[in-house]
Amino acid sequence: MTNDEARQLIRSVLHQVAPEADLDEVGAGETLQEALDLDSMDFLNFVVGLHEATGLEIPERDYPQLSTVEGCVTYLTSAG
Amino acid sequence: MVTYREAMRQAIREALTRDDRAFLMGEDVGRYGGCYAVSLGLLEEFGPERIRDTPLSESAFVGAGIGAALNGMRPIVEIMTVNFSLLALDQIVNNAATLSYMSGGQFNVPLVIRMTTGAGRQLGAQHSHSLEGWYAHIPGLRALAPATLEDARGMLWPALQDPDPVIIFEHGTLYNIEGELADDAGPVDINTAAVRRPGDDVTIITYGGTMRTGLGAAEQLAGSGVSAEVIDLRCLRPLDTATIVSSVARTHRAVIVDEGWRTGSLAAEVSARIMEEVFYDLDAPVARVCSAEVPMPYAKHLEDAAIPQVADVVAAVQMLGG
Amino acid sequence: MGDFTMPSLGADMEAGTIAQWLVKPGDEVHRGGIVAVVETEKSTMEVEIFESGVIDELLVHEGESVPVGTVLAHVTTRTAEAVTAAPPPPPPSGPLPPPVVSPVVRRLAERSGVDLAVLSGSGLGGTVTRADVERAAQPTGDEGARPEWALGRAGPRSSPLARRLAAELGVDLSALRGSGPHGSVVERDVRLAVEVRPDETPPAPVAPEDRQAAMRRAIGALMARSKREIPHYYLSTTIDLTAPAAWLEQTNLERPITGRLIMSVLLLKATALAVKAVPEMNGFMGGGTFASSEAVHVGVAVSLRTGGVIAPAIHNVDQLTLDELMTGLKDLVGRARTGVLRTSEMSDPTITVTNLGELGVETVFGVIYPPQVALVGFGRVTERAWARDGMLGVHPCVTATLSADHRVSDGHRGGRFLAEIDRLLQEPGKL
Amino acid sequence: MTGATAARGGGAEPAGGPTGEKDHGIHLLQQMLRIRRFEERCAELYSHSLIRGFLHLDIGEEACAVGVIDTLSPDDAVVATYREHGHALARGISMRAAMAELEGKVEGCSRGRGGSMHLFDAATRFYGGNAIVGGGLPIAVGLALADHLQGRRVVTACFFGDGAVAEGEFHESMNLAALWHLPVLFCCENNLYAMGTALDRSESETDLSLKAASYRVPSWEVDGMDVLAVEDAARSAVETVRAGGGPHFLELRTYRFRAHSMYDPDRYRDKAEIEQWKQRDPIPLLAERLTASGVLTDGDLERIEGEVGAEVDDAVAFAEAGTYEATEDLERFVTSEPVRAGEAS
Repeated sequence: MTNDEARQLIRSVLHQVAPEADLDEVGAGETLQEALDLDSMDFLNFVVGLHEATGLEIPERDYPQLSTVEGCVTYLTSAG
Repeated sequence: MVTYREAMRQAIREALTRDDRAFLMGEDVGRYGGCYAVSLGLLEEFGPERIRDTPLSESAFVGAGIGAALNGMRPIVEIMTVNFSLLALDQIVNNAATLSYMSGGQFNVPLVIRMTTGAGRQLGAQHSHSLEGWYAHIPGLRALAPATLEDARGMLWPALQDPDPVIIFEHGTLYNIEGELADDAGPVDINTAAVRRPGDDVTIITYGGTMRTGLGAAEQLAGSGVSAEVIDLRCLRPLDTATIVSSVARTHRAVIVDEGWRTGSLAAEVSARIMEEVFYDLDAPVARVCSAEVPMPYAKHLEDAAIPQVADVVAAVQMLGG
Repeated sequence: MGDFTMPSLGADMEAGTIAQWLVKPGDEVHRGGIVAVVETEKSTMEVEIFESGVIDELLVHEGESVPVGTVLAHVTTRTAEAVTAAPPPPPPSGPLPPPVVSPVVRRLAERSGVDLAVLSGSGLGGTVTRADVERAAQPTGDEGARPEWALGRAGPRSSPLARRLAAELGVDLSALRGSGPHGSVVERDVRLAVEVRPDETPPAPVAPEDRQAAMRRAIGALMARSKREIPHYYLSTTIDLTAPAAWLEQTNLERPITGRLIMSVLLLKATALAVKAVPEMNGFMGGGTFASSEAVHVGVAVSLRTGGVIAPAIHNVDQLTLDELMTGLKDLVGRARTGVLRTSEMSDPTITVTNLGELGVETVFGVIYPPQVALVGFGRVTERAWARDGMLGVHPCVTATLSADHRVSDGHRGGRFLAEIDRLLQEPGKL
Repeated sequence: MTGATAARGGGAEPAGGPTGEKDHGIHLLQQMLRIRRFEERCAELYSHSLIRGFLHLDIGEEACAVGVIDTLSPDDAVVATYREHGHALARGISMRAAMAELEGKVEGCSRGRGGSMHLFDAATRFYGGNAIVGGGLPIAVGLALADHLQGRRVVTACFFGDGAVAEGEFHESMNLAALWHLPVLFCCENNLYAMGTALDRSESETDLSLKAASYRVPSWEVDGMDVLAVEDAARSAVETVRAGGGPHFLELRTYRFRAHSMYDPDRYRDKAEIEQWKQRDPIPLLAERLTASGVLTDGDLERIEGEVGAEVDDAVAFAEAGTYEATEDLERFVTSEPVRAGEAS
């Protein structure tokens, strides 16, 4: 998966979880939870969305790696 | 098939057969067979001591009924119409209703008074009024309004068992209604109101002569998708408030159909109780369909206009829908 | 010695005037004899005496009016010996003696324009107190003195049921257009305001800004009512989440992503079970009395990204497994955010849990949703230095708060409730 | 002795049999004195506000109640009016129960629900205490109808005043009782005034016995101030009624010495008229007659006064020591209680 594909996937999953959220507003290094008002349920839904799109089993201990956009991109591209 | 009149006659026959203390008295109940032919044939069956023709002395023979009840008998006193009962009002209100209380519970008056009530037969202003509400106002009395064959057949016996005075109001238009009555039809409960037709959107509260009006309205309303519940009060005093308010709490709307005049009516009492008990469940003001505030006119079209009709009830329900 | 008093000749007679004395001192009188003529408002009556003896003294003059029971004459009965001195006459009914007032109170009265002579003192020995003067100084009849319910309140015409529902559901009636008789707001109008069904077009489409404004108004009205009517008290405790966090981690490890649980589920379940021990947290206040609820329907505060918060209920939380609860929560939050809620979810939570901590705060002091009587808040789960069994360690902790209605419970019971939540969380496997 | 009695209608002349036996004469005197002293005390208690409502005193008319009721048997029934203290006491209601009732106490014969105008007692078949003028007559007819239907040889004595004769219920009841031949003894205490309206100002025909006779009810005019005359007439009438002779009517000509009720200035009567009637006070009338015939001594009279005075004192003390019905029980007896001691019979 390329960086762009990863970014596109994140954007699309986030849109399902929080339609009002705008990925462009998230600054570099800012956590998704804080920037987009995601609670744990939203975050779980986000992880589920990534899983459904990629088939990746994302263990809980990896959640911290998904807290920023950059982290997500890295996680997705390196995983597959 | 039996008529309301025959059901009532069966009830009197049962009472006189089962209880030696019971007897019927009133104007023309014997040789004439009853003004409305309710007691036709009973004189021959039970003899003049137990089917007693009285002079036109409402006060005396109602009072005599009270005295006889005080002294071990179970009198059934018939008064031709509720209008004539006003000649006996002193005895009913000042004596029958008060003796138990005034005597500190030493005496009781197990008396049943039957009377015809209501309009619809072009009998004019002195034979057609619905004064049940007046009697329902009086502590110490029980007031019943049989609207069905079962109640005509079944209310008399428990009324006679009541240790205190009971008045049974028979609506004049009901005597000829006809229907099936089970062979084993017998005593019915005389404490509660009955749901005659279940429904969800509005409660139509009726009694006596207006019960069939309420059912007719419910039938029409069903055609336009409104599900109306019809309650028959049956017992006008004491009122079965629980049945009324539990229905209104569910339907959130109430229309009371009362052939009495609106001002100071039984309908007013029912309405007030609904406000008192389930105000916060009401989604619309309580509506009343009552008789026009006129002495009952003779001409058919005027009489029809004066008393609650199916169309009036339907219109009242539709008003509540907004 | 006997007294002849102004007789009561009927319940409606309060006073009588002696029109004429038919006897004079020294006259012999007999029981049943007529001794005076008394005039009342109704008539003039001859009155009899119930004593026999000699008239000693007439105490009331002809033409004088006195209340029933007043002694009119003394009678010396035949068996009586010496005439004893007549008792002193009753004090004349003139102006009352001046009230006892301290200088401080007198100044206060002058400043507030209160006439001390007309005050009756409530203090010791009839002393006029500061409170008496303040009470007298308080303007009567103006709106400030009237109870709130007696003040006219403008608003749309609405049925009693509509008003009750609106209050329960947090709907502002003034934002609604009535479809009932005479244009009144009726039940269906209120329900439509909170329930937007996806398969139904609402009768009057409302612009999003209007909806947001309406919701803000509704929340405002409900919360204002809550703060006005409910005497809140607040408690807070910190709960060590080591055990539930470890259990959650272990459990989720064995599960596919779609089957995983979140901490909120444990917190909700623990709260629902804790009310079994302290039932006065769960139920409704109505008509001045509290009715505790058998069922536990936990309202979950869900913040909407467009602004506002709603707290729909998950039903019978105490009876759901954690998985069922997770499914329910997921479903409910999703629907809350898209505006598709069932009316029952809106109308019948028996207690509410708010989880604001998810968004970063440590402690939540919530406002109770009327007619409920308690709200539990959970803050952010943070790692804190925590001493246990004499050992200091770093533990995940959460601050749990309780806002509760003082009309129903007090702090002691509230504390018990929070402790019960804590206890339940320490055994997550049993939740 | 009963020369003041005149018969009218179809009934037999009442027998003027001897009634002056020593004990019986004294018994009648004592009964009248009990009523007199009781009511004098009532007036006093009323002026002290211990008795309220309307208080109608029987003073002067005692011979009517005592003379008639003395001839009744325990199975017979009595229906009276709002001026019924005398009838209640003569019938056997205790002075204690009557006084307690007047003071509104639960120990009263109507549990404080009746008051002066509504004394009731099932044990002595005393059916009130009816305060609607004429209202008791139909009830008496009904009581008699029940006795007739059940084959009991029982008499119902119904008291009412001259005012009731103007009411429709008098005429309806007279007619019905005669029509059905019922065992009622109608006792009209004609004291000449319906409250403040003199008889000749309210009746076109002032001969009241004539009205009863017009319904074919045998009727007598009796001197209501002469207890022996009343008793003789009543005994004869009661015997005939009990034997199946149908209703009878006694017009007892009497006079009340006091006003209609306590708050009545008595403007409508001539003082001289009252004084004239007081000369015929039934109590001295009997006492003098008993003294003249050697039946009564001064010592006897003193003893009787003492006993009666003590009984009145005891009744007042009992009433004042009495208790009030709990207001929670306000609604008791509006209707019968589920478990009753038994039906009135």
